[in-house]
Parts: sequence; structure tokens; C-alpha cells
Amino acid sequence: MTTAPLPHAVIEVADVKISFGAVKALDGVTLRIVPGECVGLVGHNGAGKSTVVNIINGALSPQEGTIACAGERVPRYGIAAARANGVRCVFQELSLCPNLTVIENTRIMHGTLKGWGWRRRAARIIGSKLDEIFPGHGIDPTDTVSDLSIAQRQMVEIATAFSQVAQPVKLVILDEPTSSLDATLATQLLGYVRSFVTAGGSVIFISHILSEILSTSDRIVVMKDGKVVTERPAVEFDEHSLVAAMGSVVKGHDREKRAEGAAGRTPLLSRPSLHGKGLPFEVFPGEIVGLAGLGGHGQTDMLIDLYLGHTSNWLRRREAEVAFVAGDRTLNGVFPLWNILKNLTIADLAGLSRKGIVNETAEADLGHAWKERIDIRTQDLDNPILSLSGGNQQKVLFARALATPAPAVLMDDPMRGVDIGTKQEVYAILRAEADKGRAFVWYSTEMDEVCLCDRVYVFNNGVIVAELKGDAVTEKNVLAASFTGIAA
Amino acid sequence: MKKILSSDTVRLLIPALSLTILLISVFYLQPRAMSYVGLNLLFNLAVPIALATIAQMLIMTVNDLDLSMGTFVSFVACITATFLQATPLIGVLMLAAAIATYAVLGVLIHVRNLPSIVVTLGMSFVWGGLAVLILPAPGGEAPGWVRAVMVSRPPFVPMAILACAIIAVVSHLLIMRSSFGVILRGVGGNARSVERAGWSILKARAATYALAAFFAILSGISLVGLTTSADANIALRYTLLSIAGVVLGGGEFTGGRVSPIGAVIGALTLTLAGSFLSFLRISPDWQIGAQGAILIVVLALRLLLNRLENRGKRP
Amino acid sequence: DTADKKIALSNNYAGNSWRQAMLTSWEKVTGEAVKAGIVAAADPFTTAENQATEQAAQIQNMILQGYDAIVINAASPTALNGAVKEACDAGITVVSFDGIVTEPCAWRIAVDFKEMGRSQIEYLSKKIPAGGNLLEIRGLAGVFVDDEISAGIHAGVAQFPQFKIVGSVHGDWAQDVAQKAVAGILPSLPEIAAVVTQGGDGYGAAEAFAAAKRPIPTIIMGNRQDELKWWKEQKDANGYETMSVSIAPGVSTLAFWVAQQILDGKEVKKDLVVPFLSITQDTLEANLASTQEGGVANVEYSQADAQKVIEAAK
Amino acid sequence: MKPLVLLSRKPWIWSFVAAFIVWSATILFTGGASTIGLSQAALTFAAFSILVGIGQMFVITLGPGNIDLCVPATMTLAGTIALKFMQVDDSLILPGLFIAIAIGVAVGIGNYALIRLLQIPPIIATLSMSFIVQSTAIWTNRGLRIKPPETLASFTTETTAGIPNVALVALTLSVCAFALLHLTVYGRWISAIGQNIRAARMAGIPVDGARFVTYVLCSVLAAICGYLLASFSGGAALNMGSEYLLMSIAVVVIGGTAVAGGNSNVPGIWGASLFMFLVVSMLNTYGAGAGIRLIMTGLIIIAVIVVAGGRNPHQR
Ligand SMILES: Nc1ncnc2c1ncn2[C@@H]1O[C@H](COP(=O)(O)OP(=O)(O)OP(=O)(O)O)[C@@H](O)[C@H]1O
Ligand SMILES: Nc1ncnc2c1ncn2[C@@H]1O[C@H](COP(=O)(O)OP(=O)(O)OP(=O)(O)O)[C@@H](O)[C@H]1O
Ligand SMILES: [Mg+2]
Ligand SMILES: [Mg+2]
Repeated sequence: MTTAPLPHAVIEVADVKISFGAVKALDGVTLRIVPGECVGLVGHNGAGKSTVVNIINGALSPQEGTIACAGERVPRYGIAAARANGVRCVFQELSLCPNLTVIENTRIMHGTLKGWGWRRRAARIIGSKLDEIFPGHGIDPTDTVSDLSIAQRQMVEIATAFSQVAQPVKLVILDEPTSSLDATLATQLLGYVRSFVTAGGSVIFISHILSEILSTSDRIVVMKDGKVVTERPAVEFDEHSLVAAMGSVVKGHDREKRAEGAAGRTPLLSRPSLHGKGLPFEVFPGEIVGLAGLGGHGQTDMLIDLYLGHTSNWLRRREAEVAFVAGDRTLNGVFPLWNILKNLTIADLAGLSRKGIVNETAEADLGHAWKERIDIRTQDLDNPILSLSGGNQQKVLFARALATPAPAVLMDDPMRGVDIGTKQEVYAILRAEADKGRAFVWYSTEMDEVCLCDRVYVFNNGVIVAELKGDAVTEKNVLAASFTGIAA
Repeated sequence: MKKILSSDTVRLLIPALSLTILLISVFYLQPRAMSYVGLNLLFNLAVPIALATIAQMLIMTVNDLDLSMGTFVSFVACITATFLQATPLIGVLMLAAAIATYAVLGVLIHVRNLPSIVVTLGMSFVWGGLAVLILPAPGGEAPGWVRAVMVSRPPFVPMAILACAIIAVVSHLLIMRSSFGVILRGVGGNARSVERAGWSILKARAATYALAAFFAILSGISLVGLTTSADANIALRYTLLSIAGVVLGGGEFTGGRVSPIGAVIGALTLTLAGSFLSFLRISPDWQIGAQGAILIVVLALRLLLNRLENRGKRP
Repeated sequence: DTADKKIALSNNYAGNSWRQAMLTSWEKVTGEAVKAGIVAAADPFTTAENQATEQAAQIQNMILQGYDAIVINAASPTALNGAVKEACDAGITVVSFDGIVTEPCAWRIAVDFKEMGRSQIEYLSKKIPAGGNLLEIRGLAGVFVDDEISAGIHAGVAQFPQFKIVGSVHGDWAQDVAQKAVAGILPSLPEIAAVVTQGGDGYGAAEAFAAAKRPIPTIIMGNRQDELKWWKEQKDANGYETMSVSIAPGVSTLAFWVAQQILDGKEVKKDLVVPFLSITQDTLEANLASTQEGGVANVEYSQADAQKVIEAAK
Repeated sequence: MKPLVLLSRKPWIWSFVAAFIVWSATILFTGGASTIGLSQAALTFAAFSILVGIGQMFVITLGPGNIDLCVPATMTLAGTIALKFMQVDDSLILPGLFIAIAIGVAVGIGNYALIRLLQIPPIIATLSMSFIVQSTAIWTNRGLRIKPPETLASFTTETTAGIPNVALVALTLSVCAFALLHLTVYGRWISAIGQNIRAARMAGIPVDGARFVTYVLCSVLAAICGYLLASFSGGAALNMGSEYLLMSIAVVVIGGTAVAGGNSNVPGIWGASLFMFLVVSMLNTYGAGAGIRLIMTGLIIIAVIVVAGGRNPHQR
């Protein structure tokens, strides 16, 4: 795009306030985005980032405050006005229609794509944009979305937002776009964002991965409890000062890695190598085992297989052997009609009940203990689970699994959308639990997290291609192993 | 790992195969059915069922369910055999009003966030009552043109087969190929993101309901064309039949996953299953039970084919 | 000679005792006829659901199966006309009974349902000359028989204006539905002199009156064994008087013989009438004794009976 | 918050309001003379809808597509076989009840076996099953009506302290169902399954076990209802359950249970069952013909749901 820089901000929200019941989600936020800049938006879970996004996107109307586009105040700002002004959005939760093909989803996202031959045009537009952002993506536009992996869906969503049909794309909002992407794809995306910005577009970039924010943004806005607390050029921040601005502290990695030999011990969980290919999998008490490799190469499948294999579909054993932390919240995690408390305790009802009757006092106590321990940001555990921000929902799922007495916990990229402060706390909890003898199997798309593990299995094409132990668990080794083929 | 068949094709292939198997067994039991007249006799009552199934499928596309389909078709049949025959203008106006009512129902369900099952359950009483008012006793007469269309004998292909093919193609184009269909299915798949993309879910729902009413009206009219007259209870079983047809055809209750061609095939399968049974000559005590059994067998077949298909897909 | 002819029974409903008795009679009589070599086959078919559309499909299948005659108890007098016409066009003899069809090419063995309704009021006018309030229990709304009997009852009330229908409910010919409907309206009704019914619902009405602790009026019965038995108990206890009227399920066998006669080349008028079966205070015991426990009072027909009926109609 | 406001938030309150209005309108017609009679009749007949409604509610809680269409056939089969077994003998009343329950269990197992083995939507599975069960009922006694044992017949038709015995049975079972739903682990499980079946599985809930128990429970309640109804109306009839197909669904949804699953509601079933009986009585009392009666019933159902629905955005 070669549009000359506009004299005005692409969009400007001034002193916006919105509250949901007693929760002040936004408490006077002012934000100005000019053409050709990438604004990084950071803050703890529930700080109000997604709410700002929804305001700019037109899905929510602020209770107070104004919104202006290209310097002119728009009194009745809504979804249509936002789109007309070139605002596009990639939401935190996946928002494609899973039953439609990629082409049809493009049609839905672009109302102007009509008339004869729209399928062909849509295929061309989305195909070329995917090629442009994610070379070698392997997505056929005629594929049905439900047949795609989560990462591929995220890629489609990003490409749809950036593709231009009739109206020019001026501002793209990316709400945690890299949470389901592995490092390679994330790098491709960030590269594209820079070129888009250089060409005069604007981007609002939300992420909990501070290195991404620091490397990609021109300006960083830090939010806390519904307010903007700091706003400075990105170059003035480093990781520490950014964390400090958000009100958290980064702790050092203080745990000694376990690298005991397997000899003579019985594994808690194990799986033989698949079809005789690759390495077998096993995990011992007290270990944190990481699953690494490029996204969608069989890590989630193995976790689900392990889980389904160790739980019964017909009877509930009193002592659960394994617990599971879902990464795909809406699909595998949340019970949307329930309040937070019930969502938290569902996996541990065996421990909270006698003769099948749930002890509600014990349940409430357990809930409060975990609310404190993992800092779930809500006034009342009686609130509906969907009133929580994405990251806080994820914390509830975490608490759900950790509250059970299960000796092994399977985690399917569980830190998606969890803010850095909480992550640190969760890491500490994991370590403490592991020291008490619990085992964790942890699939993560975050290299930092993989490097926290005692032992790492690297996946490629559905099989385990490498096992790294102790000090061998480094970013370089994991990356190198990810690209090795199956050892014959 | 490149897929050979898309999931849509598979969704279609399975019902088509079960229909074929059933058809072969019917031909085996009753070779007389293998003729122009025979095929027409086997399938002509499937035409209204196919239309009702498409109507139900439309409603299911947006994750709703219409429990009033049977009474509505009966109601339309009553209008067709009376007003549409005697005073066509009034008849057409009444049918238009029925379509408008359906659209209003769609709006009501959306705006008040009501469960469609309850609203249509209520409506089933309303349509039933109206039908009884229009035709307190069975009777009426099919309009001449309707009768003429339904008993016409096109060359080579019997009317029943031709009509089903047309229904399948038209609804496929409408729902699977057109932009309108994409929005409809999108609403079923993820209403929230369709809304965030700037579409009006309200309008989409209203349009779906109106279109469903349109197909249901065609169903009622074609039914009267076959039976020559109507009564207030004539099509009550279409409610369950239409749901069963959609499911047999690979449609699902939620998520906007439907297949119009599959639905038509499902309707044909259900009709054929009934004939298959009468050709088997079962003791009267168990004739009803055998209908259940055949439904189970057809569904088991679906499962089996599904399994084979999946096995083929895995490396 | 009809030894190589095949006859089919198309039945739309099997869910009550009347229909079950009808099917039993059919099987008994036709079974003997087949054994005796009078016809080659007489197969009964029942649809899974009581729907005209399903029965139309059934008839179409019978055409394909090559039956020579189809005997129908129709779900609707008109909605099967399309299928019946196709059968006639294929050279098949169609005989309808009980639930008759209006298609001119078919034969009809009809019961005068109007008269059945009217006769109830006539009986009441003799029993209660002073008249009084009536409660009417109807059948299933929108069905031909319901409309006919009800029309007869209303005609009777016009003829004997000392009677007044003060309440009308639909009992769907099912005893529990009738009981429920009567129980719901009863508290708001004045004193009831008699209950006029369509058959199968008299016992339910009696139960509802008893439950409401109201005096039991004269309830017209419908030939079910439980009704007759209840009547007998009341009669023995307090001289209770009423009448019972319904169509005999064995009429299916008459239809069978008529079809056989037509196939045999006999000239038969298109419209035949059979009398309904009524039971009076005097014939109660005899009928009760001959009725199976839990069944319906019945008359089965022989070939000779059928010939008599055909002759009488000429 | 004021208690009235709180009450109006309860999804079940509206069915009671509707029932009360209809009840009053009927009573008004006779100037109050019919109060006791009408109330007793309403409680009696509502009791049967409540029994099947509770079973259906458990099934509907399991989520979209879960409806048991086999309820009427189960009622018929349980009623016919139990009465046939008891042979008008008072000493066989309890064994007869056990037989009815056993039939319920058997049908429930059959239903779930079909759902699980064929992996078909429950609506279709139970529909197929209902044909088979209905055939079995026809086959066992060919529509003959056998009378219930004397004691059982009088138990079902009589009242205790002015309240019909069947209503007391329904009350007892409702309380049990309420406790099961709200206090037990099983109640949590089925609600979770109804909201998100995959999440339920991944939270360690034995999904198949819980669904299996639910279908058996529904069939057992239908069987008990069939046993009582057959005894109440003086014999089982082959068509005695047919009315309860739509009825069992209607009372559940009018009573405020979420059709999308996961949220159920026992008190509402009472309100809705009373309402469904009273509305027909009212229209009969006012002398409405069949057509008008049906239309009014439908419109009133829609009116109730329009008033009740949409109050609470989280309740769908
Ligand atoms: N629909 C709603 N109802 C009630 N409260 C809500 C609703 N949506 C958001 N909130 C509240 O508003 C606050 C801000 O939420 P928001 O989703 O904007 O957080 P966020 O910064 O995006 O967090 P995360 O990093 O976890 O995604 C949170 O406290 C959340 O609980
Ligand atoms: N929650 C889930 N998330 C992702 N994939 C899943 C999930 N549940 C199941 N799957 C996938 O679907 C497959 C089938 O799962 P399902 O639960 O139907 O197994 P099943 O045949 O019922 O097992 P069993 O009866 O032995 O317990 C699993 O092997 C898994 O790959
Ligand atoms: Mg967020
Ligand atoms: Mg990530």
C-alpha cells in the first residue's frame, strides 16, 4: 500500500468508560493510533485489552467517551462504521465458522465480496495473502476450517484480516495472534506486521510475550485495571522495565533440573513408540516433561490419547490418575452456563463429596483457596465463567486440574493468554508440586516454557524424534531436533 | 497427507450408498418395482417429504429445530385443498401470511433469545387448530394444476425422481453455493463472528425461517397433489420424518453442518425403507417394530460406511 | 373361482382394542379361507403411524406386489383417493370399510355413523323423557368419523330439544384421554343427565364421575368388554340402565368376503351398509359372555352372510 | 434485592403464574364452585405429566439432540405387562411394580445401546426403539384391557388429606429428582455434559456412564408412570402413552429448563404440568371448539415463553 500518510489519527478513542455490572472494565482509556505505527498493548489478564479492542471494532459501545476516525468524531460508532473506516480485527478466541471452507469464511468476513465468481476471487485473495504472510502454509482455500489445525485456523484468520477487498485496510487489531502459533510462524507474522506498518498501515498488537511486543511495536501502551498506566516508545523499554510497568516482577529460574536416569523406576504414564517409529514416551513421578516441536505435530493428540487411556468413559474411579489442562478453552475446557466456582471444582468432585453428595462448604473453601493462590481476578466466584477475561478463564482451568489429587497432570499449551505475572506464579506452583512428587506433561508453543522442563520430547509428523534431558534442554537443541526427520 | 475426498463429499457419499443398497434389496424382493411406473409408485410420496426435509434442514442450519413442521404442512394442505382451489387469490394471500408468520417467529426467537423448540411446539398447536378450523372434516379438492403436475409423466424419468432431483439441485445451489447460503451456515457455525463481521443475524434468521416456510408450503401443495384432498392431521408425522431425513442425510443438530442433497436422499431412504418392509411380509404384530429395526439397520449401515471411510483416510 | 387371487388388508392403526379385534377376526376368517383354498393369500398390513400419507404409500406398495384386491380401513375418506385411483387403474379391486374412501372406483361398506349418533339421543329420549343436560365426548378432531357421529348427535338434539349439550370434550377415542378431559371440565358443569360418546371412552367417563364424587349419569357405552362389565356390575348393584353401540370389528371379514365375491365376478353395488352393533339392557349378559376379557363385542361374517348383504343391497 | 424481584428472575416462576391465571379464569366461570374439584383433578393429571417430564428433563439436560421419544411406548409396555402379570391379584402389586421398573431399565439400556453403538443422535435412536417397544406391547397382549388389582386401583384414584395420592407420589419423586440434580455429583456431571461434552470428558467425567444412567432413569420414570396411569384408568391401553410424547417435552421446556442443555429445573415442571392440564380445562369450560382450543393453547404457550424467556441472558 502506498497511501500517503494521513494528517489525522486512524482512530482515536478518548476517555472511554465501560463497566459490566460492578466490574469497571475500562475506566477512562484514551488511545490514539496514527498511520504507519504498530502499537503494542500489554497488561495483566483482565486489564481491559480485549475490551478496548471490542470498542474499536464497534462490537461494544462505550458508556462514556468518544470515538473519532480520521479526525472526525463518529457519533454512532458500530461494527459497520468500524469496517467502513478500514478497521479489521483478529480476536483472542478463534472466530471462524468451523463448518465453512476457508473461501466461505473469507466471504463472511468481507461483505463486499459479492457477485458472480466470488468463490474464485475469494480463493485468489485469501490464497495470495496466506502465501504472502506465511509462505509454505499448506492450506488449501477449499478446505473446511474444522479440518485445519488450530495454528492453521489462526493463520487463516490473520490472512483474512489483512486481505483487502473493496475498502482499504487501515488498522488491524491483533489480539494475542501468536498464542497458537509456533516460533517459526510467529516470526513470519511479526515480519509481515513490520512490512505492513512500513507501508503505512497501522496495527494494534496485543500479546503476553514481551519479546514480541518489544521487537515489533513502535510504541507500547501498558494497561492496568482498566486504565492506561504508561505509554512510551518501544525503544525506551526493556523486558524488565516493561514488566515493572505492568506491576509484576520477573523471577529467575531457580530450579535445578532433574536428570536422574530412568533405570529401575516405574513410569507413571508411558506409551510405546507409534507404529514402531520414533521413540517411546514415559514420565516418572516428580518430573516436568515437555513436549516440543512445531505446532500440530501430534503433541495434543498424544496428550488426549494418554488422558482418554487413563480415564474411563463409564465409571469414575475415586482417585483420578491424570488431570488435564485444556489449551482450547471453548472446545475442551469451559462450561459456559456455570459460575466460576463450579467450573473450578468439577474435576475434583470425588474429593469434595461423600456418598455422592457434594459438600458445598468444602467446595467453596477449595474455590477460595485457589482464587487466592492463582489470583483469579473476580469479585465473586459466583460470577459466570464467561465474565472472566480469557487469561483468567485459563487460570480457572489450571486450578481445576491442580486441585485434583491426580499424580500426573497433562497440559495442552496451558499458558495461552496468561499474563507474565501469573505465568511466573504458575511456574512456581508447578515446581512446588513437582517437588512433592507430581508429574507434569507439558506441551507448549513457547520456547521459554519448554526450557523450564526437566526432560523434553520433540515431535515431528506425529512421532517423537528426539529426547533431550537436563542441561541439553536448550532453545537451540529443541529447534534443531524439530526439523530432524524420523530416525529410521 | 492429502485428502482425496472432502468432508462434504463424504457426508453425501454415505447416505447415497445406503440408499443404493436399500434400492437393490427392494428390486430383489420385488422386481416389478424396476420400471417407470414402479419407481414412480415407490417414490412419489417422497416428494413432499423431501421438501419438508429441506425446510427442516434450513431451520437446523441455524441451530434451531422446528417441531411444528408436520402440523404446518397439514395446515398448508388444508389451505391448498380449499382456498387455493376455490379462490386462488385468497389462498395465495393466506400462504404469504404463513411465510410472514414464520419470518416473525424467526425474529421473535432471535430477539427474545427463545428456544426454538418451545416456540415451534406452541406453533404446532396453532397450525393444528387453524387446520381444524379450515377443514373440520377431511375433504377439499386439489387444484387442477397441482394434480396435473404431480401425476404428469415426463419422458424417461418418472415425475417423482425428476422432482427429487430438482429439489436437491435447487436447494444445493441455494444453501451450499450461494452467498446467502454461506451466511446461513455461518450463523449456524459461529453466529458471533458472523455478527462481528457486520451481518445482521436477525435478518438471516428471519430469511431462513421464511425460506423454510416456503419449502414447507411446497411440501403441503405437492402432498395434496398426490392425495387429491386434505385433512387436518394429514402430515403430522412429517415433523419426525423430516428430522430423521436430515440426520440420515448427514446433517447435524448444531454447528450448521447440513447437506441438502443428503437430506433429499435421506427422505428417499425413509420412504423406501417403508416399502422394503411391506415387501418382506412380517407378522402384523411386528410390522411397527420392523420399521424401527429398519431405521436402525440403515443407521448402522451409515456407521459402517463411515468407519470404512475413516479407515481409508488414516495412513 | 378365486383360488389364485391374492387379497391384502391395508390397516392404518393397531393401537386400540377395537383394531386388535378387527385384525384378529381378519386373521381367523381369512386363515380358514386360505386353508380351504378359496383365495391364495390374505395378508394384513398395518402402518407404523396412523397417517394417510403412510397408508397411501402402503397401498402403492400393494399395487407393486400384485394383489388382486385391497381391503382398506382408511385413515382418511379422501386423502387416499390418489392412491386408490392408481390401484383401480392397475385393475385392482378396492373395498373400503369402517374408514371408507370416497373415490368412486372403490366399494364402500359403510356404517351409518350419523345414525349411530342420533340413535343415542333417541334412546335417551325414551329413557329420560324429561330431558336434561348432556356431556358429549368426541373423538379425534379433524377425523371423519368424529365429525359424522357428532353431527348425528347434534341432529338428535335438534330432534329432541329437551336435551341440551352443556359440555363437549375431545377424548381421542382413548380412555385415559377421555378421563382426563372429563375430569377437567366436570367441576364446572351443572348436573349431567347423560353422557353421549363415540365408543371406547365410556368407562373413562364413569371413572371421572366417580373420582369427582358426582352421581353417575346415563353413559352410552361403546361395546368394550370393560364397559360392559362395569355396566353389568352397576346393573346388578342398582339397576343401572343404558345402551351400548359401536361398529363390530368383525366387519373386516365382511369386507374380505365382499372383495372375494367381486373377484369371483359377482355384481356388487358400490355402496353397502352394515348395521352397527348395539347392546341393550336385555342383551347385555349374552354379549358380555361372548366377549373376550379386555376385548370388544364382536360379530364375524361368513361367505353366506356376505352374499346376503350383497343381495339385500340390490 | 426485593424478594419479588428475585422471584421474577427464577425461570420456573412463569409457568406457575400462567397456571394460576388459567386456574382462576376457570374457577371464575363457575363462581368459585369448582375450586376443590378442579384443583384435585389438576393435581391428579398433572402428576402423570410430572413423572414423565422429570425423566425427559434429565435427558434434555444432556444437551442438544437429547430427547427420549420412547417415553410413550415405554409407558404402554410397562402398563400392559405389569397389569397382565398382576392378574387383578392384590398380593402381586409390588412385584408388578418391580416388573414395570425392570421394563424401564431394559428399555433404557436398549436406548443407550443404540445411541452408543450406532453413534446416532438420541432423537432418532429412541424413535427407532419406540417402534420396537410398541410392537412388543402389541405382541404381548394384543390390546386386551386387563383391570388393575383393586387396592392399587383405589390407591391411585383416592386422595390423602385432600391431595390425590398420585400427586404425592409425584411430589416424592420430584424431591428426589431435585436433590439428585442439585446436591449430587451425578447432577453436576449431567449438567456439565449438557454444556460441553468434550470438556466434560476432559474433566474426568465418565460421560458414557452418566448418559447411560440418565437414559435408564428416564425410561424407569416413564415405566412407573405407565404403571400408575394404567392402574388409575382401569387398565392399560395400547395408545395410552401417545399423549405424553409432546407433553413430556412441553412441560420441561415451558418449565424453564434450557433446551440447549446443562440447566434444568424441577419446580417448573410442576407449574407447566398444572398449566397444560388447566389450559385445556379452561378452554373446554368456556366451550371453545377443538380448533380454537388448539390455537389458544399454542398462543398461551408462546406467550408464557416470551414473558419468561429473555429475562436472563445467560439462560437460554
Ligand atoms: N461480558 C462481560 N461481562 C462481565 N464482565 C466482563 C465481560 N467482558 C469482560 N469483562 C470483564 O472486564 C475486564 C476486562 O476484560 P478483558 O477481556 O478486556 O481483559 P484482557 O485485558 O483482554 O485480559 P486477557 O489478557 O486475559 O485476555 C475483566 O475483569 C473481565 O472480567
Ligand atoms: N476432547 C477432545 N479433544 C480433542 N480430540 C478429542 C477429544 N475427545 C476425543 N478426541 C479424539 O477423538 C477420538 C475418539 O474419542 P472418543 O471419546 O469418541 O473415543 P471412544 O471411542 O468413545 O473411546 P472409549 O469408548 O474407548 O472411551 C480420540 O481418539 C481423540 O483423538
Ligand atoms: Mg483478552
Ligand atoms: Mg504461543
